[in-house]
Amino acid sequence: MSVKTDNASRDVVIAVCGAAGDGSIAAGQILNMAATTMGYHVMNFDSFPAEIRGFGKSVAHSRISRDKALTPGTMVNCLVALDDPHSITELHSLTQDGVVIYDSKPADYHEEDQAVAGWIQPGMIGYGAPLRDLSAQATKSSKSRNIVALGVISYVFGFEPGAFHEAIHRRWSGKSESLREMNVEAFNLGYEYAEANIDKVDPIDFKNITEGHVTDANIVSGNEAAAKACLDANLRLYVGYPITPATKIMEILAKQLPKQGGVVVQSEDEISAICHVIGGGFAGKRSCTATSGPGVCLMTEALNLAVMAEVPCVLINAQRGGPSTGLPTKTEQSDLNLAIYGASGESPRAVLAPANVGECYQITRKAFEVADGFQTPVIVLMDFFLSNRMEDVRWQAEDPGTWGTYEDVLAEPSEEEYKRFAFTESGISPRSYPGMQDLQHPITGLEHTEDSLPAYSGENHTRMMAKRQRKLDKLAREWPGPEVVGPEGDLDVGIISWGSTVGAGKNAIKQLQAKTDARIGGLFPRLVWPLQTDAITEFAGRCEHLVVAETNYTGQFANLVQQVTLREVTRVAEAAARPLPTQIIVDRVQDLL
Amino acid sequence: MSVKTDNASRDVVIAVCGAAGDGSIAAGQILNMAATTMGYHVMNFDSFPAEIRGFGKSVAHSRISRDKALTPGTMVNCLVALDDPHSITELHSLTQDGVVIYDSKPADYHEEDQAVAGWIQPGMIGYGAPLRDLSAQATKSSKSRNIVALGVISYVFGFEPGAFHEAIHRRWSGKSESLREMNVEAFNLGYEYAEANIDKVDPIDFKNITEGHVTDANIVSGNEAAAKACLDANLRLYVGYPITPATKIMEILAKQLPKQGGVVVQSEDEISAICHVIGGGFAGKRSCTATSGPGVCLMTEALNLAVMAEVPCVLINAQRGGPSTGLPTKTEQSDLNLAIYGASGESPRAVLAPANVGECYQITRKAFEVADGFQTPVIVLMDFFLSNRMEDVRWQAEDPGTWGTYEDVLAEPSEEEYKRFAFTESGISPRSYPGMQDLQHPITGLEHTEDSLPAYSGENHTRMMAKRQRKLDKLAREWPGPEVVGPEGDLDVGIISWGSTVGAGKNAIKQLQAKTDARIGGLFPRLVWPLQTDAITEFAGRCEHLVVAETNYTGQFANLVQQVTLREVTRVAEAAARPLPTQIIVDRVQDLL
Amino acid sequence: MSETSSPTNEAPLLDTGVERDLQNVQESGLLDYRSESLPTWCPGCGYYGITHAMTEAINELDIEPHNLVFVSGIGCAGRYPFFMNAYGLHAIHGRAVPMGAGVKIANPDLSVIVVGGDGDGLGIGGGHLSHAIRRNVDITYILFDNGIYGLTKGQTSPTTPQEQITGTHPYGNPDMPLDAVTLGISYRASFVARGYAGQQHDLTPIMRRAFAHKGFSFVVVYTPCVTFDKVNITYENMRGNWKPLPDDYDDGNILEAMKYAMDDTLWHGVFYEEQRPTFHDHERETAEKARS
Amino acid sequence: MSETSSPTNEAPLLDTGVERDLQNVQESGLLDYRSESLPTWCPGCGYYGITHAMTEAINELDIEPHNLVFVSGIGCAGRYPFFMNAYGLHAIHGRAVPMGAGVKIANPDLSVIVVGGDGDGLGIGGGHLSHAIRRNVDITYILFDNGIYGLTKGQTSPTTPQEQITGTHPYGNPDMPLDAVTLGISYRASFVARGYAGQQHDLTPIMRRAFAHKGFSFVVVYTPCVTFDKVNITYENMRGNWKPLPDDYDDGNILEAMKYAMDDTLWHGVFYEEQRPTFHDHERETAEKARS
Ligand SMILES: Cc1ncc(C[n+]2csc(CCOP(=O)(O)OP(=O)(O)O)c2C)c(N)n1
Ligand SMILES: Cc1ncc(C[n+]2csc(CCOP(=O)(O)OP(=O)(O)O)c2C)c(N)n1
Ligand code: SF4
Ligand code: SF4
Ligand SMILES: [Mg+2]
Ligand SMILES: [Mg+2]
Repeated sequence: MSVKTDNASRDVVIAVCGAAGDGSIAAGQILNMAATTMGYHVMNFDSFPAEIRGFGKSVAHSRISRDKALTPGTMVNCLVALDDPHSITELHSLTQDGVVIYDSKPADYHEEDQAVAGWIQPGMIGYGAPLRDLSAQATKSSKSRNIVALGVISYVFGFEPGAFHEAIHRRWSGKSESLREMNVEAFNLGYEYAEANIDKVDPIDFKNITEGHVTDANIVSGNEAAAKACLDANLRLYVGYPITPATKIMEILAKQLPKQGGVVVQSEDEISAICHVIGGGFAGKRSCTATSGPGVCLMTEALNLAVMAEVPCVLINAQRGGPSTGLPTKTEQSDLNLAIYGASGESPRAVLAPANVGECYQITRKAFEVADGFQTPVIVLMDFFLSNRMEDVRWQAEDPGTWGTYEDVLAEPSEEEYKRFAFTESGISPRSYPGMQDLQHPITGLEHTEDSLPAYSGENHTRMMAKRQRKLDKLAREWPGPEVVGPEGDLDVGIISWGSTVGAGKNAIKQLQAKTDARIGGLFPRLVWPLQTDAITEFAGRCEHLVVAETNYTGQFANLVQQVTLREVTRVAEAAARPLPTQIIVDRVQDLL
Repeated sequence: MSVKTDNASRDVVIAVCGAAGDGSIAAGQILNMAATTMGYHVMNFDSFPAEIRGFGKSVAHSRISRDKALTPGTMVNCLVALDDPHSITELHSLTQDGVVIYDSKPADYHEEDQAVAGWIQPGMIGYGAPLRDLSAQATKSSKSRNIVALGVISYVFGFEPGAFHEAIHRRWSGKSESLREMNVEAFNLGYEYAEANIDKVDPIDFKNITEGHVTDANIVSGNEAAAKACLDANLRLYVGYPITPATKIMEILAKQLPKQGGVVVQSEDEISAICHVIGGGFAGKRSCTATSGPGVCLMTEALNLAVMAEVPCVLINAQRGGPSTGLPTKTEQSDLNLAIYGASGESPRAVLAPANVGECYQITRKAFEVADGFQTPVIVLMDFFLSNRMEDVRWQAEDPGTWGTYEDVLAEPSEEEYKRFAFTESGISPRSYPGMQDLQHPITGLEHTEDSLPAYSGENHTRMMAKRQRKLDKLAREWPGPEVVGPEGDLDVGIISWGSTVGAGKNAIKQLQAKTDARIGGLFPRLVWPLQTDAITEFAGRCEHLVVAETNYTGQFANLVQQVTLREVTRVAEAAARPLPTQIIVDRVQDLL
Repeated sequence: MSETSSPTNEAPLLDTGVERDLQNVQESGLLDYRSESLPTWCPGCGYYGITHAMTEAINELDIEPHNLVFVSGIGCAGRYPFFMNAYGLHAIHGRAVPMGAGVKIANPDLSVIVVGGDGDGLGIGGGHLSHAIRRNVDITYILFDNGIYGLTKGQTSPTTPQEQITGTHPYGNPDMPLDAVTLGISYRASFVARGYAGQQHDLTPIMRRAFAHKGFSFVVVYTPCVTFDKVNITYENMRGNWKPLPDDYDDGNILEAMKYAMDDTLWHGVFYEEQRPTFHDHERETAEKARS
Repeated sequence: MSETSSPTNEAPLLDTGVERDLQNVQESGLLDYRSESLPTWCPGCGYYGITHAMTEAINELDIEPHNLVFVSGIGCAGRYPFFMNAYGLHAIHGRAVPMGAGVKIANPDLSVIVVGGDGDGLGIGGGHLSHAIRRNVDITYILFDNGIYGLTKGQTSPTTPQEQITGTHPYGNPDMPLDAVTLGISYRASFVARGYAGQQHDLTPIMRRAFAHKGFSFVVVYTPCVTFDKVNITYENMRGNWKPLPDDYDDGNILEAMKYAMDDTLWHGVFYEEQRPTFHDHERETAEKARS
């Protein structure tokens, strides 16, 4: 049963499509769990309607692969149709010889041309099963036809049924035993029907690829990973205000943080949230908030105080489509400018951008260290795509040590006059906070002297500006250089991308390397501010063409690259309410070659 | 008395220095008025202590010139010492052969080495007069010694006493006749003393340079000019919250706007202010607010709504030193990034920067037209230096037509379906507002369709982003190109500056042209966003070296120039709590030559 | 209606009745103030009831749609302007009141009705209310109080009772709730009322008085969020603790108003009404002084 | 003390007495809580009196300077932390209360005193007060109510009386003022008091009780701004209309509290005190539930 097998499928995308309420998301979750148990990696990005009440389309989209996938993929190898009309509109994304699993006895109310079976064309493979009937047989309702469909999948694609049984039990672990059993029954009926009736003609074949069940994998979203990072970083104070797509982070922490002595406060607005967090940071406790664009706007004034008064704190921005209220349920990487420049006056802060779910954990954890070590606010730029997509994450492998280590410089109680903002070479002055004896001082958003009294002289201001900047320069030096991939030496094309688009950037390189002889490489920073200028310039120097790919309209990172490299860059920037498809990068690079 | 005379002084800086309460500012005001009456231009920038109670130094600093001055100047031709210890610290700014007017019988409590007379060295010219005594003689108090000093000045520099008498009456027009008379008497005593006792050896000589008194000049600050622009633009609604250095604009409008039917509201905070203003703009009425950096931070979220929902409105940002509460009474041009990029998502808006007090009027007036014409928020970037410096302005010459004219595109009541956000070539869709019949529609900060319903499709989002951007592209095309000065053809050095630093930039060109054979030119935009890229690139193409001068730490405009020209620029950027001195630019350019 | 959906939050597939609803409205001749857009609220949501009552009350006024402006915040309640045939400003979260005040002050000829949720109005927007009230800007503000954050899927709001379990308070809400009516009175609003979405025959007349009032009128409407609140403002619970103000109640006595507002019983009706100069009246005076 | 100065606003050259003041403090042995920085307030400013009363009251508590945190907003009042020997957070305008709450929640062992002006606390910061109060975070908030914006040189504040002429209302303030005590009660603060800077023998004991109170204690102190208010809260005017709450006053009756707060007479003393679980108490409960 648990033999490592070499001819198992390497990379398959299965989409479960239904109307809201059809259970496509739940089916996807169970599928993901089962696949992980068998040793596969999964990456999952669902799309669902924006309205609660919505009759909209819900699609669970799981990529199941032997090597960790870089993107959820845009093409689908197998479409499971729980709702026929909606599924018809998904057929266009089927690969050549893609499989459609459909209800061979759909509900009577379907018009003739609304049955997906009628739309299956040459180049597609259709497997029908009476999903509704079997569901009714198992649970007396049509509601479990999603689980029946999983049974069909399990048989046809060679998934181990035991892994599904387990997953069904896990998925409804909070519910009654009889509910779980009924669902197992629905699954089995699907499996058995398929075994008896379906002639397999597709090549998809899953086999256990590890010995024994995998138990160290968790399928988590970026939001869940970030929340866990907060927990593991020993967060003391989380204060937040609900906003899509960041709310989940708060909801998880509300459950978990009190268990380890931390506190979660729901504040009256984002201004109050960041102010509480700054209060907590000043008090010497790790403090954090998470929000999205509109909330960040409201936080800019207070964040500026944290820069000026050198208070450590962490702000997670789960970006969404903008401007203004924008597209709350769509992904976009358009708050980079705001993160860097959203301040009156000049206000150096650190901006980190994780590239996948695992890094949502690693980088968020690291953010707390950077905040402490450099006495500065740190912004973590996630986005809807990262917040909500799910990946299998093996925590023990997620070593945040990868991103350097940073020292928290505290003052020693001393007889001498303590200067909270003493000028130092690194720009970092030993910090003290309430509770530390004999080191009392005020902090302020006014420009101030070394011993933190308001001061308006040009000379002092210039020195303090330089001091604050030096801290960030140090971070740029100490943070590991940006990830660079591809051959050494000269490159025909260099691809730069950041945050949630790193996956597409790397994917494009892979595909291009497979397709062409061209020398293609890439540079992928996680520290997006301050810029690691030397590394970027050096890389640019090796490239004939420089491509910057990101999910926004104006090419915000491209602008920065252009500014420091003094080179025209090719922008692959779109704000099209979706993750940037690899293909768009590939096409653009091929135009350049 | 009013003969036009050709050998009168061309350009003289007079500084009146005292402790707070010594009346140096009042003396400066009277001096300015008198000089204007005689036909001169004045530019005045006072420095005074930051604390009300302050014992600090107050310096009135007046540049009096035949041609309009570009900067207040950093060197002083004549220092009037109302307080000896403070004045000693000002002597360093005296020009060669500069004049010091001092109290020949200073208060007894002065230590020997605290008398300014003791510090007058070769290369300085000292004129003493018993200011205190004469003051006591005229007004029974030492308080009018500032006016006595003006009498001395008047005689020594050949100012027409009548112009001073008039100015004294104007200055205290609200006070009693006897107070005015006592001051005239103080003035006369000073004049007569000087006539009888002082041997003039300096070359400064003022004569009337126009026939008859000048009556069309007003000596106004940038704040006053901006407020007048609002009045002349027929502002309907001003909503503001006090903040240095913008408060004055509100205080003036509170007095004047109700006279012409407009309304001023003091809101509870800046968020409320901008929201009222957006409400007013949506209602089809000209609406405006003014604030400074911290207030702008608070306005970013709502401003973003105005961009998304295409609501006209005007925001004046009187910048001050930052970040955070920063240096409230010091000048800095450090909110450019915030003005352009201070938004979640991508949020094209117009940013205008006047270069002098006259332009605070012209550009602010124009801002309302641009807001209406492009259905967008417009930010006017002033700063402490512009807000508080005073210049003589002749309103009839201040024709805002210089900056183009823009059409307000309104919808016609019609039977057809009205689409508020119809896609058009220019990006501008005919607007309607409450009160216009049959054109009802909702507006929203959500991404929306042409007929303003929420929409989250990538295609619609992309088209709307493009539409909003097109409006700004059109503005960049239609706004007059940036001012370009200097010889045609290739240049050794091109100097770019913006806002309140334009004066220093132009001044540097003048001085360099006088000093060297090098070909020096300059480019001075007033529209700082969107960038007029073609003009900048064209200019850069002519320059061997490109220098960007501005009053901030990181070189914010320099970054933009570098980004679009792909050229290394030389930054002359300082955040030193003062206007950028011309000399710093000149020195830097000379290094390059 | 939801700003987001998470995989674990699946909505039931139910008949919402909105089409029927719109048809009823059309037949009733109230369409002047209802746009062709169908409300996207959950079936059973109290907001349908409020919409009915408001439409009825507006219909009796003599306002042309182009002189009527609805201004809203963000939240399920915030969608209101899309469903009405009038000018509409769907603003940002918490700022409906100052935006609406701006509309009215800029053009006093318009009728301005502001709507928004409890989170919008008392949470993020809570700082604006007292000030619009003390300026007595002549607008009507209808607070849709469902004791929950609806659009973001069920977090604690400033009016959620203590101990209630929500998304952000899985162990129970520790914070004492605010009562909007008490606040309205302590800010000295010139008109303060409380109504209930489930009781239209009471709500419509309250709306009517609110619209007619010169000055800031503040109407707090209790309304069930059937999707995210199963324990507090449910149709069921509201049957018990909900009483009209006594017949001899004096709505001109502010201390009386405060007493009833703070009472454990949920009284409804008009708590307080007072005629005092509006912002616009003051403005006229200021203009006169300025001109003389 | 001023954020700006304009050429037309010249300050008189007066003896401010601060050096003497600091000397007195030093001699009195109160220096533990006074830093070496001299206050920069105008001579005669009520803030000196408040500082005395607070220093006296703090001295009686057994708090070490390094466990004491002053948090302030922006305004003349906001400078307070610079003059004290303790940790200090001179925050941004209007945000002292949430910053102070953050300090306390993060480290409940600290004693946190928040100070700020009327503009800071009821204008720009007005949205935070009700929420800190309903969470009953165990901090003391001293509102320096001078009825004016001092630092920005004399504009209308939310407590400026109607008709008063100020920089932003040259024809008289049209807006009805707020009363901070009424707000504190309507938000149900567990401790609400009103004191006067000119009357230290009353103020010190109020401060003492406020500091001792477990939960959010809210103290509103009337204080003359001698530079920008010549007509309202002047030492002169305060002599008349200022009365201690009656001897038989019951500070546990919230409706009574409201009545006295809303009265035309300016009553002073502790209006309301109630012992109820603090935020921290709730937090402990939450943690227990979470762990079990
Ligand atoms: C600045 C900002 N913060 C947060 C949000 C997310 N958000 C949208 S609606 C809402 C709360 C809705 O609750 P309520 O105001 O009670 O309205 P309801 O949905 O219950 O009608 C929140 C937190 C936002 N849109 N903008
Ligand atoms: C966001 C922001 N807006 C405005 C200001 C300017 N400002 C500083 S203090 C102040 C008001 C001060 O009044 P108050 O709070 O009553 O304190 P007081 O000076 O009277 O003690 C204002 C408007 C600021 N610093 N920040
Ligand atoms: S308030 Fe509740 S019931 Fe009403 S639409 Fe929103 S989520 Fe649905
Ligand atoms: S509150 Fe008034 S009196 Fe006190 S320091 Fe400020 S301006 Fe001076
Ligand atoms: Mg609600
Ligand atoms: Mg005040």
